[in-house]
Amino acid sequence: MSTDGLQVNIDDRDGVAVLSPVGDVDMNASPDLRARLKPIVSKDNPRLVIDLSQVPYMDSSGVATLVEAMKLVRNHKGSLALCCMNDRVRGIFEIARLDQYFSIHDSLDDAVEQV
Amino acid sequence: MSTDGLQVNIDDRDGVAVLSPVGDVDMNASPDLRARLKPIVSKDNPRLVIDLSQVPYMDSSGVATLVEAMKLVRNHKGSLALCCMNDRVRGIFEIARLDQYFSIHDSLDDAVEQV
Amino acid sequence: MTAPLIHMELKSDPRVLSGVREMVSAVARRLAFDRPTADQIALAVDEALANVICHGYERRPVHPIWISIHEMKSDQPAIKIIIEDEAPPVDCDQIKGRDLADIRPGGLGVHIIKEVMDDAIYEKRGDVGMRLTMTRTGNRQSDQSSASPQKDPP
Amino acid sequence: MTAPLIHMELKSDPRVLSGVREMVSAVARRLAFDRPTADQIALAVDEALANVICHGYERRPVHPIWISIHEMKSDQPAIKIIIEDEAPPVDCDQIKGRDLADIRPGGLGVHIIKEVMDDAIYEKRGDVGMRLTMTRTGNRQSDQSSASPQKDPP
Ligand SMILES: Nc1ncnc2c1ncn2[C@@H]1O[C@H](COP(=O)(O)OP(=O)(O)O)[C@@H](O)[C@H]1O
Ligand SMILES: Nc1ncnc2c1ncn2[C@@H]1O[C@H](COP(=O)(O)OP(=O)(O)O)[C@@H](O)[C@H]1O
Repeated sequence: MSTDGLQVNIDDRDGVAVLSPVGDVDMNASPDLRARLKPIVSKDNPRLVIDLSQVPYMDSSGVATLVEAMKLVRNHKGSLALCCMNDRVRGIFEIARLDQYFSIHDSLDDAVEQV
Repeated sequence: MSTDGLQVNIDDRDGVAVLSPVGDVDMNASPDLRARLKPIVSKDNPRLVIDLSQVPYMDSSGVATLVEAMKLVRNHKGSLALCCMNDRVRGIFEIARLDQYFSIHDSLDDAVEQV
Repeated sequence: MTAPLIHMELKSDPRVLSGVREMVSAVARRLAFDRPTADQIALAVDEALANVICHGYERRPVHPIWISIHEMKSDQPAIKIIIEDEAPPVDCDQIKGRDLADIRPGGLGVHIIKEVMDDAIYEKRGDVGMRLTMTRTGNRQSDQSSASPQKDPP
Repeated sequence: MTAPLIHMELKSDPRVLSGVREMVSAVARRLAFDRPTADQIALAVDEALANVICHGYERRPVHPIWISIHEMKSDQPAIKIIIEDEAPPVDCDQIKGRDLADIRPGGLGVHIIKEVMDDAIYEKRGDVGMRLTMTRTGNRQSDQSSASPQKDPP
Protein backbone atom coordinates (compact mmCIF):
# COMPACT_ATOMS: atom_id res chain seq x y z
CA MET A 1 0.00 0.00 0.00
CA SER A 2 0.96 3.63 -0.38
CA THR A 3 0.35 6.78 1.53
CA ASP A 4 -2.91 8.50 0.70
CA GLY A 5 -2.60 11.86 -1.01
CA LEU A 6 -1.13 15.04 0.43
CA GLN A 7 -2.86 16.22 3.58
CA VAL A 8 -4.07 19.84 3.22
CA ASN A 9 -5.72 21.46 6.22
CA ILE A 10 -8.10 24.32 5.44
CA ASP A 11 -9.10 26.97 7.93
CA ASP A 12 -11.00 30.25 7.84
CA ARG A 13 -9.45 33.35 9.43
CA ASP A 14 -11.92 36.30 9.21
CA GLY A 15 -12.93 35.41 5.66
CA VAL A 16 -9.43 34.49 4.55
CA ALA A 17 -8.95 30.84 3.62
CA VAL A 18 -5.75 29.44 5.12
CA LEU A 19 -4.45 26.30 3.39
CA SER A 20 -1.77 24.30 5.16
CA PRO A 21 -0.28 21.43 3.15
CA VAL A 22 1.53 18.87 5.32
CA GLY A 23 4.40 17.11 3.56
CA ASP A 24 6.65 17.38 0.51
CA VAL A 25 4.98 19.11 -2.45
CA ASP A 26 6.60 17.21 -5.31
CA MET A 27 5.38 15.64 -8.53
CA ASN A 28 3.63 13.01 -6.43
CA ALA A 29 1.71 15.50 -4.28
CA SER A 30 1.19 18.59 -6.45
CA PRO A 31 -1.99 17.24 -8.10
CA ASP A 32 -3.54 16.92 -4.62
CA LEU A 33 -2.68 20.52 -3.75
CA ARG A 34 -4.05 21.66 -7.09
CA ALA A 35 -7.33 19.82 -6.48
CA ARG A 36 -7.74 21.50 -3.09
CA LEU A 37 -6.88 24.96 -4.43
CA LYS A 38 -9.12 24.80 -7.48
CA PRO A 39 -12.56 25.40 -5.84
CA ILE A 40 -11.17 28.20 -3.66
CA VAL A 41 -9.39 30.18 -6.38
CA SER A 42 -12.30 29.81 -8.79
CA LYS A 43 -14.73 31.88 -6.72
CA ASP A 44 -15.15 35.64 -7.08
CA ASN A 45 -12.62 37.73 -5.15
CA PRO A 46 -10.87 34.84 -3.47
CA ARG A 47 -8.70 35.71 -0.49
CA LEU A 48 -6.29 33.05 0.63
CA VAL A 49 -3.03 32.33 2.38
CA ILE A 50 -0.93 29.22 1.81
CA ASP A 51 0.97 28.36 4.97
CA LEU A 52 4.09 26.40 4.03
CA SER A 53 5.38 25.85 7.56
CA GLN A 54 4.78 22.10 7.27
CA VAL A 55 6.27 21.70 3.80
CA PRO A 56 9.87 20.46 4.16
CA TYR A 57 10.43 20.30 0.39
CA MET A 58 8.93 21.66 -2.81
CA ASP A 59 9.97 21.13 -6.40
CA SER A 60 9.03 22.90 -9.64
CA SER A 61 5.74 21.02 -9.90
CA GLY A 62 4.69 22.62 -6.60
CA VAL A 63 5.83 26.03 -7.76
CA ALA A 64 3.92 25.54 -11.03
CA THR A 65 0.78 24.74 -9.04
CA LEU A 66 1.16 27.97 -7.07
CA VAL A 67 1.78 30.03 -10.23
CA GLU A 68 -1.39 28.60 -11.73
CA ALA A 69 -3.33 29.42 -8.56
CA MET A 70 -1.96 32.97 -8.57
CA LYS A 71 -3.05 33.47 -12.20
CA LEU A 72 -6.56 32.28 -11.36
CA VAL A 73 -6.72 34.46 -8.26
CA ARG A 74 -5.80 37.51 -10.34
CA ASN A 75 -8.39 36.62 -12.98
CA HIS A 76 -10.98 36.52 -10.23
CA LYS A 77 -9.75 39.79 -8.72
CA GLY A 78 -8.68 38.15 -5.50
CA SER A 79 -5.53 38.02 -3.48
CA LEU A 80 -3.08 35.26 -2.47
CA ALA A 81 -0.14 35.30 -0.07
CA LEU A 82 2.40 32.70 0.98
CA CYS A 83 3.96 32.38 4.39
CA CYS A 84 6.38 30.51 6.59
CA MET A 85 8.57 28.81 4.01
CA ASN A 86 11.83 27.23 5.13
CA ASP A 87 15.15 28.15 3.45
CA ARG A 88 15.11 25.09 1.23
CA VAL A 89 11.69 26.00 -0.18
CA ARG A 90 12.55 29.68 -0.46
CA GLY A 91 15.60 28.69 -2.51
CA ILE A 92 13.50 27.35 -5.35
CA PHE A 93 11.42 30.55 -5.53
CA GLU A 94 14.68 32.48 -5.78
CA ILE A 95 16.14 30.24 -8.49
CA ALA A 96 12.89 30.61 -10.44
CA ARG A 97 12.93 34.39 -9.89
CA LEU A 98 9.42 34.15 -8.44
CA ASP A 99 10.23 35.61 -5.06
CA GLN A 100 8.99 38.98 -6.33
CA TYR A 101 5.98 37.59 -8.19
CA PHE A 102 4.45 36.20 -4.99
CA SER A 103 3.67 38.04 -1.79
CA ILE A 104 5.80 36.10 0.71
CA HIS A 105 5.59 36.63 4.48
CA ASP A 106 7.47 35.26 7.45
CA SER A 107 4.44 34.89 9.71
CA LEU A 108 0.89 33.69 9.16
CA ASP A 109 -0.51 36.78 10.90
CA ASP A 110 1.31 39.12 8.51
CA ALA A 111 0.12 37.13 5.53
CA VAL A 112 -3.53 37.12 6.68
CA GLU A 113 -3.38 40.85 7.34
CA GLN A 114 -1.93 41.67 3.91
CA VAL A 115 -4.19 39.50 1.81
CA MET B 1 37.20 15.09 -1.19
CA SER B 2 35.30 13.92 1.87
CA THR B 3 34.17 15.43 5.10
CA ASP B 4 36.76 15.45 7.82
CA GLY B 5 36.03 13.27 10.84
CA LEU B 6 33.22 13.67 13.35
CA GLN B 7 33.28 17.00 15.15
CA VAL B 8 33.32 16.52 18.94
CA ASN B 9 33.21 19.63 21.12
CA ILE B 10 34.68 19.24 24.62
CA ASP B 11 33.85 21.51 27.51
CA ASP B 12 34.53 21.55 31.25
CA ARG B 13 31.64 22.11 33.67
CA ASP B 14 32.93 22.25 37.28
CA GLY B 15 35.35 19.39 36.70
CA VAL B 16 32.93 17.35 34.59
CA ALA B 17 34.00 16.85 30.96
CA VAL B 18 31.09 17.44 28.58
CA LEU B 19 31.56 15.87 25.15
CA SER B 20 29.20 16.96 22.37
CA PRO B 21 29.51 15.04 19.11
CA VAL B 22 27.98 16.86 16.13
CA GLY B 23 26.61 14.55 13.43
CA ASP B 24 25.59 10.95 12.81
CA VAL B 25 27.53 8.47 14.93
CA ASP B 26 27.70 5.54 12.52
CA MET B 27 30.40 3.13 11.40
CA ASN B 28 32.05 6.03 9.59
CA ALA B 29 32.20 8.29 12.66
CA SER B 30 32.45 5.97 15.67
CA PRO B 31 36.25 5.63 15.49
CA ASP B 32 36.50 9.43 15.81
CA LEU B 33 34.30 9.46 18.91
CA ARG B 34 36.30 6.58 20.38
CA ALA B 35 39.57 8.46 19.80
CA ARG B 36 38.23 11.54 21.61
CA LEU B 37 36.83 9.48 24.51
CA LYS B 38 39.92 7.37 25.09
CA PRO B 39 42.17 9.91 26.89
CA ILE B 40 39.30 11.11 29.08
CA VAL B 41 38.05 7.70 30.24
CA SER B 42 41.59 6.44 30.84
CA LYS B 43 42.34 8.85 33.70
CA ASP B 44 41.65 8.10 37.34
CA ASN B 45 38.09 8.79 38.49
CA PRO B 46 36.88 10.23 35.21
CA ARG B 47 33.62 12.20 35.34
CA LEU B 48 31.98 12.88 32.03
CA VAL B 49 28.72 13.59 30.26
CA ILE B 50 28.07 12.85 26.60
CA ASP B 51 25.56 15.34 25.23
CA LEU B 52 23.76 13.75 22.26
CA SER B 53 21.57 16.74 21.39
CA GLN B 54 23.40 17.19 18.09
CA VAL B 55 23.41 13.54 17.08
CA PRO B 56 20.51 12.91 14.68
CA TYR B 57 21.37 9.23 14.23
CA MET B 58 23.37 6.50 15.94
CA ASP B 59 23.87 2.87 15.00
CA SER B 60 25.25 -0.12 16.89
CA SER B 61 28.85 0.95 16.27
CA GLY B 62 28.11 4.15 18.22
CA VAL B 63 26.43 2.19 20.99
CA ALA B 64 29.41 -0.19 21.12
CA THR B 65 31.73 2.79 21.51
CA LEU B 66 29.69 4.05 24.45
CA VAL B 67 29.59 0.59 26.09
CA GLU B 68 33.36 0.39 25.82
CA ALA B 69 33.71 3.86 27.34
CA MET B 70 31.37 2.91 30.19
CA LYS B 71 33.44 -0.22 30.96
CA LEU B 72 36.63 1.84 31.09
CA VAL B 73 34.99 4.48 33.27
CA ARG B 74 33.92 1.80 35.76
CA ASN B 75 37.40 0.27 35.73
CA HIS B 76 38.76 3.68 36.63
CA LYS B 77 36.12 4.24 39.31
CA GLY B 78 34.58 7.16 37.48
CA SER B 79 31.14 8.07 36.31
CA LEU B 80 29.51 8.64 32.91
CA ALA B 81 26.08 9.96 31.97
CA LEU B 82 24.30 10.51 28.66
CA CYS B 83 21.84 13.26 27.92
CA CYS B 84 19.55 14.84 25.39
CA MET B 85 19.04 11.97 22.96
CA ASN B 86 16.28 12.21 20.37
CA ASP B 87 13.64 9.47 20.03
CA ARG B 88 15.42 7.84 17.12
CA VAL B 89 18.65 7.47 19.12
CA ARG B 90 16.80 6.42 22.27
CA GLY B 91 15.14 3.67 20.21
CA ILE B 92 18.40 1.85 19.62
CA PHE B 93 19.27 1.88 23.34
CA GLU B 94 15.88 0.33 24.01
CA ILE B 95 16.24 -2.35 21.34
CA ALA B 96 19.68 -3.20 22.75
CA ARG B 97 18.23 -3.24 26.31
CA LEU B 98 20.90 -0.74 27.33
CA ASP B 99 18.54 1.99 28.50
CA GLN B 100 19.00 0.68 32.07
CA TYR B 101 22.76 0.09 31.78
CA PHE B 102 23.44 3.76 31.08
CA SER B 103 22.43 6.74 33.16
CA ILE B 104 20.30 8.70 30.67
CA HIS B 105 19.02 12.22 31.34
CA ASP B 106 16.77 14.63 29.49
CA SER B 107 18.79 17.76 30.26
CA LEU B 108 22.48 18.52 30.36
CA ASP B 109 22.14 20.16 33.78
CA ASP B 110 20.62 17.00 35.28
CA ALA B 111 23.34 14.87 33.75
CA VAL B 112 26.14 17.09 35.05
CA GLU B 113 24.59 17.12 38.51
CA GLN B 114 24.25 13.32 38.68
CA VAL B 115 27.65 12.41 37.37
CA MET C 1 8.62 -11.52 -7.85
CA THR C 2 7.81 -8.23 -9.59
CA ALA C 3 10.52 -5.68 -10.35
CA PRO C 4 11.86 -3.84 -7.32
CA LEU C 5 11.01 -0.18 -6.79
CA ILE C 6 14.73 0.43 -6.47
CA HIS C 7 17.77 -1.71 -7.13
CA MET C 8 21.17 -0.26 -6.23
CA GLU C 9 24.76 -1.27 -6.54
CA LEU C 10 26.92 0.37 -3.88
CA LYS C 11 30.63 0.43 -3.22
CA SER C 12 31.53 -1.08 0.16
CA ASP C 13 32.51 2.43 1.25
CA PRO C 14 31.14 3.55 4.64
CA ARG C 15 30.48 6.99 3.15
CA VAL C 16 27.48 5.60 1.29
CA LEU C 17 25.72 4.47 4.47
CA SER C 18 24.05 7.77 5.34
CA GLY C 19 22.65 8.08 1.81
CA VAL C 20 21.23 4.57 1.83
CA ARG C 21 19.51 4.91 5.19
CA GLU C 22 17.91 8.25 4.26
CA MET C 23 16.69 6.64 1.05
CA VAL C 24 15.28 3.58 2.81
CA SER C 25 13.51 5.68 5.42
CA ALA C 26 11.99 7.98 2.78
CA VAL C 27 10.81 5.10 0.59
CA ALA C 28 9.33 3.28 3.60
CA ARG C 29 7.39 6.40 4.56
CA ARG C 30 6.10 6.66 1.00
CA LEU C 31 4.89 3.06 1.36
CA ALA C 32 2.85 4.32 4.35
CA PHE C 33 5.04 3.20 7.26
CA ASP C 34 4.99 5.67 10.13
CA ARG C 35 8.17 7.62 10.76
CA PRO C 36 9.50 5.61 13.74
CA THR C 37 9.03 2.34 11.86
CA ALA C 38 10.60 3.75 8.69
CA ASP C 39 13.61 4.87 10.74
CA GLN C 40 13.89 1.41 12.33
CA ILE C 41 13.84 -0.27 8.92
CA ALA C 42 16.61 2.11 7.81
CA LEU C 43 18.57 1.19 10.95
CA ALA C 44 18.27 -2.52 10.15
CA VAL C 45 19.55 -1.91 6.61
CA ASP C 46 22.41 0.22 7.95
CA GLU C 47 23.43 -2.55 10.37
CA ALA C 48 23.27 -5.17 7.64
CA LEU C 49 25.41 -3.07 5.28
CA ALA C 50 27.90 -2.29 8.04
CA ASN C 51 28.25 -6.04 8.66
CA VAL C 52 28.91 -6.74 4.98
CA ILE C 53 31.54 -3.98 4.87
CA CYS C 54 33.12 -5.03 8.15
CA HIS C 55 32.92 -8.83 8.22
CA GLY C 56 32.29 -9.76 4.59
CA TYR C 57 34.76 -7.38 2.95
CA GLU C 58 37.00 -6.69 5.99
CA ARG C 59 36.62 -2.93 5.45
CA ARG C 60 38.02 -2.83 1.92
CA PRO C 61 35.94 -0.06 0.32
CA VAL C 62 36.02 -1.16 -3.33
CA HIS C 63 33.69 -4.16 -3.44
CA PRO C 64 30.09 -4.26 -4.65
CA ILE C 65 26.97 -4.57 -2.50
CA TRP C 66 23.52 -4.85 -4.06
CA ILE C 67 20.32 -3.79 -2.37
CA SER C 68 16.81 -3.98 -3.71
CA ILE C 69 13.63 -2.60 -2.24
CA HIS C 70 10.32 -4.26 -3.05
CA GLU C 71 6.79 -3.30 -2.18
CA MET C 72 4.80 -6.32 -0.96
CA LYS C 73 1.08 -6.65 -1.54
CA SER C 74 -0.79 -6.08 1.71
CA ASP C 75 -3.48 -3.89 3.22
CA GLN C 76 -0.76 -2.87 5.68
CA PRO C 77 2.47 -1.12 4.71
CA ALA C 78 4.79 -3.96 3.66
CA ILE C 79 8.37 -3.95 2.41
CA LYS C 80 10.95 -6.54 1.39
CA ILE C 81 14.63 -5.64 1.24
CA ILE C 82 17.32 -7.90 -0.19
CA ILE C 83 21.04 -7.29 0.37
CA GLU C 84 23.63 -9.26 -1.59
CA ASP C 85 27.41 -9.29 -1.66
CA GLU C 86 30.22 -11.27 -3.21
CA ALA C 87 32.27 -11.77 -0.08
CA PRO C 88 33.47 -15.25 0.95
CA PRO C 89 30.36 -16.97 2.23
CA VAL C 90 30.15 -17.90 5.91
CA ASP C 91 28.03 -20.50 7.66
CA CYS C 92 24.72 -18.89 8.37
CA ASP C 93 24.63 -20.15 11.94
CA GLN C 94 27.77 -18.09 12.59
CA ILE C 95 25.70 -14.98 12.01
CA LYS C 96 23.95 -14.44 15.29
CA GLY C 97 23.56 -11.74 17.90
CA ARG C 98 25.05 -12.12 21.36
CA ASP C 99 23.10 -12.66 24.56
CA LEU C 100 21.98 -9.17 25.52
CA ALA C 101 22.58 -9.84 29.22
CA ASP C 102 26.30 -10.22 28.47
CA ILE C 103 26.98 -6.53 28.00
CA ARG C 104 30.07 -5.78 25.94
CA PRO C 105 30.98 -3.53 23.03
CA GLY C 106 29.73 -4.96 19.72
CA GLY C 107 27.53 -7.90 18.92
CA LEU C 108 24.35 -5.84 18.56
CA GLY C 109 23.86 -5.56 14.79
CA VAL C 110 22.23 -8.93 14.10
CA HIS C 111 20.07 -8.56 17.19
CA ILE C 112 18.79 -5.19 15.95
CA ILE C 113 18.06 -6.59 12.49
CA LYS C 114 16.03 -9.50 13.93
CA GLU C 115 14.20 -7.29 16.41
CA VAL C 116 13.18 -4.67 13.86
CA MET C 117 12.27 -6.89 10.91
CA ASP C 118 9.64 -9.63 10.84
CA ASP C 119 12.06 -11.99 9.08
CA ALA C 120 15.74 -11.79 8.31
CA ILE C 121 17.07 -14.81 6.45
CA TYR C 122 20.73 -15.24 5.53
CA GLU C 123 21.73 -17.66 2.78
CA LYS C 124 24.73 -18.40 0.59
CA ARG C 125 24.32 -17.22 -3.00
CA GLY C 126 26.54 -20.05 -4.27
CA ASP C 127 30.31 -20.25 -4.26
CA VAL C 128 30.63 -16.53 -3.75
CA GLY C 129 28.53 -14.17 -1.76
CA MET C 130 25.75 -13.97 0.81
CA ARG C 131 22.13 -12.88 0.55
CA LEU C 132 20.03 -11.39 3.35
CA THR C 133 16.28 -11.19 2.75
CA MET C 134 14.30 -9.09 5.21
CA THR C 135 10.62 -8.23 5.39
CA ARG C 136 8.52 -5.97 7.54
CA THR C 137 4.74 -5.45 7.58
CA GLY C 138 2.78 -2.92 9.68
CA ASN C 139 2.86 0.16 11.44
CA ARG C 140 0.75 2.33 9.29
CA GLN C 141 0.97 6.11 9.38
CA SER C 142 -1.87 7.70 11.25
CA ASP C 143 -2.67 11.11 12.57
CA GLN C 144 -2.46 9.87 16.15
CA SER C 145 1.12 10.61 17.05
CA SER C 146 0.82 8.26 20.02
CA ALA C 147 1.76 5.30 17.84
CA SER C 148 4.32 3.10 19.58
CA PRO C 149 7.83 3.38 18.11
CA GLN C 150 8.47 -0.31 18.85
CA LYS C 151 7.23 -3.39 17.11
CA ASP C 152 4.80 -5.24 19.35
CA PRO C 153 6.70 -7.72 21.48
CA PRO C 154 6.38 -11.28 20.15
CA MET D 1 35.96 6.66 -15.18
CA THR D 2 36.22 4.80 -11.86
CA ALA D 3 33.27 2.85 -10.44
CA PRO D 4 30.45 5.01 -9.11
CA LEU D 5 29.85 5.23 -5.37
CA ILE D 6 26.26 4.28 -6.08
CA HIS D 7 24.50 2.99 -9.15
CA MET D 8 20.73 2.56 -8.96
CA GLU D 9 17.99 1.27 -11.15
CA LEU D 10 14.63 2.85 -10.31
CA LYS D 11 11.13 2.27 -11.51
CA SER D 12 9.62 5.37 -13.15
CA ASP D 13 7.26 5.57 -10.20
CA PRO D 14 6.92 9.02 -8.59
CA ARG D 15 6.94 7.35 -5.16
CA VAL D 16 10.69 6.77 -5.47
CA LEU D 17 11.49 10.47 -5.84
CA SER D 18 11.61 11.35 -2.15
CA GLY D 19 13.98 8.45 -1.46
CA VAL D 20 16.33 9.41 -4.24
CA ARG D 21 16.58 13.04 -3.25
CA GLU D 22 17.25 12.21 0.41
CA MET D 23 19.95 9.82 -0.75
CA VAL D 24 21.55 12.36 -3.08
CA SER D 25 21.54 15.07 -0.44
CA ALA D 26 23.08 12.74 2.18
CA VAL D 27 25.80 11.48 -0.17
CA ALA D 28 26.63 15.03 -1.29
CA ARG D 29 27.02 16.09 2.34
CA ARG D 30 29.31 13.12 2.95
CA LEU D 31 31.40 14.37 0.01
CA ALA D 32 31.75 17.64 1.97
CA PHE D 33 29.18 19.83 0.23
CA ASP D 34 27.43 22.18 2.62
CA ARG D 35 23.77 21.49 3.37
CA PRO D 36 22.22 24.15 1.10
CA THR D 37 24.32 23.00 -1.85
CA ALA D 38 23.60 19.33 -1.15
CA ASP D 39 19.88 20.14 -1.09
CA GLN D 40 20.17 22.02 -4.39
CA ILE D 41 21.92 19.08 -6.04
CA ALA D 42 19.12 16.83 -4.79
CA LEU D 43 16.59 19.28 -6.25
CA ALA D 44 18.30 19.15 -9.65
CA VAL D 45 18.21 15.34 -9.61
CA ASP D 46 14.55 15.38 -8.57
CA GLU D 47 13.68 17.72 -11.46
CA ALA D 48 15.60 15.58 -13.94
CA LEU D 49 13.87 12.39 -12.77
CA ALA D 50 10.46 14.08 -12.83
CA ASN D 51 11.12 15.07 -16.47
CA VAL D 52 12.06 11.52 -17.43
CA ILE D 53 8.90 10.19 -15.77
CA CYS D 54 6.68 12.91 -17.20
CA HIS D 55 8.05 13.59 -20.69
CA GLY D 56 10.17 10.52 -21.45
CA TYR D 57 7.80 7.86 -20.12
CA GLU D 58 4.56 9.88 -20.18
CA ARG D 59 3.88 8.96 -16.53
CA ARG D 60 3.86 5.20 -17.03
CA PRO D 61 5.36 3.96 -13.74
CA VAL D 62 6.89 0.67 -14.91
CA HIS D 63 9.96 1.74 -16.90
CA PRO D 64 13.59 1.77 -15.76
CA ILE D 65 15.69 4.83 -14.91
CA TRP D 66 19.37 4.49 -14.03
CA ILE D 67 21.24 6.95 -11.89
CA SER D 68 24.88 6.84 -10.88
CA ILE D 69 26.74 9.03 -8.44
CA HIS D 70 30.47 9.57 -8.85
CA GLU D 71 32.98 11.37 -6.71
CA MET D 72 35.26 13.58 -8.83
CA LYS D 73 38.85 14.26 -7.86
CA SER D 74 39.19 17.81 -6.59
CA ASP D 75 40.34 19.76 -3.56
CA GLN D 76 36.77 21.04 -3.49
CA PRO D 77 33.70 18.87 -2.99
CA ALA D 78 32.91 17.57 -6.48
CA ILE D 79 30.19 15.26 -7.76
CA LYS D 80 29.08 13.84 -11.09
CA ILE D 81 25.60 12.41 -11.54
CA ILE D 82 24.45 10.53 -14.64
CA ILE D 83 20.77 9.79 -15.34
CA GLU D 84 19.81 7.41 -18.13
CA ASP D 85 16.50 6.15 -19.49
CA GLU D 86 15.19 4.07 -22.35
CA ALA D 87 12.45 6.44 -23.44
CA PRO D 88 12.14 7.51 -27.09
CA PRO D 89 15.00 9.97 -27.60
CA VAL D 90 14.19 13.62 -28.30
CA ASP D 91 16.26 16.30 -29.97
CA CYS D 92 18.43 17.78 -27.27
CA ASP D 93 17.68 21.34 -28.33
CA GLN D 94 14.02 20.66 -27.48
CA ILE D 95 15.06 20.33 -23.85
CA LYS D 96 15.26 23.87 -22.65
CA GLY D 97 13.85 26.05 -19.92
CA ARG D 98 11.44 28.86 -20.71
CA ASP D 99 12.21 32.56 -20.46
CA LEU D 100 11.74 33.32 -16.77
CA ALA D 101 10.14 36.69 -17.52
CA ASP D 102 7.25 34.86 -19.18
CA ILE D 103 5.66 33.66 -15.96
CA ARG D 104 3.41 30.64 -16.38
CA PRO D 105 2.91 27.30 -14.67
CA GLY D 106 5.62 24.84 -15.67
CA GLY D 107 8.79 25.18 -17.68
CA LEU D 108 11.05 25.57 -14.65
CA GLY D 109 12.71 22.16 -14.31
CA VAL D 110 15.45 22.51 -16.92
CA HIS D 111 16.16 26.04 -15.76
CA ILE D 112 16.67 24.82 -12.19
CA ILE D 113 18.96 21.99 -13.33
CA LYS D 114 21.17 24.40 -15.32
CA GLU D 115 21.22 26.98 -12.55
CA VAL D 116 22.19 24.56 -9.81
CA MET D 117 24.71 22.40 -11.64
CA ASP D 118 27.93 23.57 -13.31
CA ASP D 119 27.17 21.48 -16.42
CA ALA D 120 24.11 19.56 -17.50
CA ILE D 121 24.54 17.84 -20.84
CA TYR D 122 21.77 15.87 -22.54
CA GLU D 123 22.61 13.32 -25.23
CA LYS D 124 20.98 10.42 -27.03
CA ARG D 125 22.21 7.00 -25.86
CA GLY D 126 21.61 5.51 -29.32
CA ASP D 127 18.34 4.38 -30.83
CA VAL D 128 16.69 4.21 -27.45
CA GLY D 129 17.10 6.40 -24.43
CA MET D 130 18.59 9.67 -23.23
CA ARG D 131 21.52 10.42 -20.95
CA LEU D 132 21.91 13.48 -18.76
CA THR D 133 25.38 14.09 -17.28
CA MET D 134 25.60 16.73 -14.56
CA THR D 135 28.52 17.94 -12.46
CA ARG D 136 28.92 20.30 -9.57
CA THR D 137 32.07 21.46 -7.77
CA GLY D 138 32.27 23.67 -4.66
CA ASN D 139 30.63 24.88 -1.75
CA ARG D 140 32.54 23.21 0.96
CA GLN D 141 31.11 22.69 4.43
CA SER D 142 32.47 25.07 6.97
CA ASP D 143 31.65 26.04 10.49
CA GLN D 144 30.59 29.50 9.37
CA SER D 145 26.89 29.08 8.86
CA SER D 146 26.84 32.32 6.86
CA ALA D 147 27.77 30.42 3.68
CA SER D 148 25.67 31.58 0.76
CA PRO D 149 22.95 29.10 -0.24
CA GLN D 150 23.29 30.11 -3.91
CA LYS D 151 25.96 29.31 -6.43
CA ASP D 152 27.96 32.43 -7.23
CA PRO D 153 26.35 34.22 -10.16
CA PRO D 154 28.25 33.61 -13.41
N1 LIG E 1 27.44 -10.01 6.41
C1 LIG E 1 28.17 -10.82 7.23
N2 LIG E 1 29.13 -11.60 6.73
C2 LIG E 1 29.85 -12.39 7.54
N3 LIG E 1 29.67 -12.49 8.87
C3 LIG E 1 28.72 -11.75 9.44
C4 LIG E 1 27.91 -10.86 8.65
N4 LIG E 1 27.05 -10.24 9.48
C5 LIG E 1 27.31 -10.70 10.72
N5 LIG E 1 28.31 -11.61 10.71
C6 LIG E 1 28.84 -12.37 11.88
O1 LIG E 1 27.88 -12.25 12.94
C7 LIG E 1 28.50 -11.68 14.10
C8 LIG E 1 27.52 -10.78 14.86
O2 LIG E 1 27.29 -9.58 14.15
P1 LIG E 1 26.74 -8.30 14.89
O3 LIG E 1 25.60 -8.70 15.75
O4 LIG E 1 26.44 -7.28 13.86
O5 LIG E 1 27.90 -7.81 15.84
P2 LIG E 1 29.36 -7.26 15.48
O6 LIG E 1 29.35 -6.84 14.06
O7 LIG E 1 29.53 -6.11 16.44
O8 LIG E 1 30.29 -8.40 15.77
C9 LIG E 1 29.71 -10.95 13.59
O9 LIG E 1 30.73 -10.87 14.56
C10 LIG E 1 30.14 -11.82 12.41
O10 LIG E 1 30.91 -12.92 12.84
N1 LIG F 1 13.91 13.82 -19.97
C1 LIG F 1 13.23 14.47 -20.94
N2 LIG F 1 12.80 13.80 -22.03
C2 LIG F 1 12.15 14.45 -23.00
N3 LIG F 1 11.88 15.76 -22.99
C3 LIG F 1 12.27 16.48 -21.95
C4 LIG F 1 12.97 15.88 -20.87
N4 LIG F 1 13.26 16.84 -19.97
C5 LIG F 1 12.74 17.99 -20.46
N5 LIG F 1 12.14 17.80 -21.65
C6 LIG F 1 11.51 18.84 -22.51
O1 LIG F 1 11.94 20.11 -22.03
C7 LIG F 1 10.81 20.93 -21.70
C8 LIG F 1 11.12 21.81 -20.50
O2 LIG F 1 11.19 21.04 -19.31
P1 LIG F 1 11.02 21.73 -17.89
O3 LIG F 1 11.85 22.96 -17.87
O4 LIG F 1 11.31 20.71 -16.87
O5 LIG F 1 9.51 22.17 -17.81
P2 LIG F 1 8.17 21.31 -17.81
O6 LIG F 1 8.55 19.91 -17.47
O7 LIG F 1 7.32 21.96 -16.78
O8 LIG F 1 7.62 21.44 -19.21
C9 LIG F 1 9.69 19.95 -21.45
O9 LIG F 1 8.42 20.52 -21.68
C10 LIG F 1 10.01 18.83 -22.43
O10 LIG F 1 9.53 19.13 -23.71
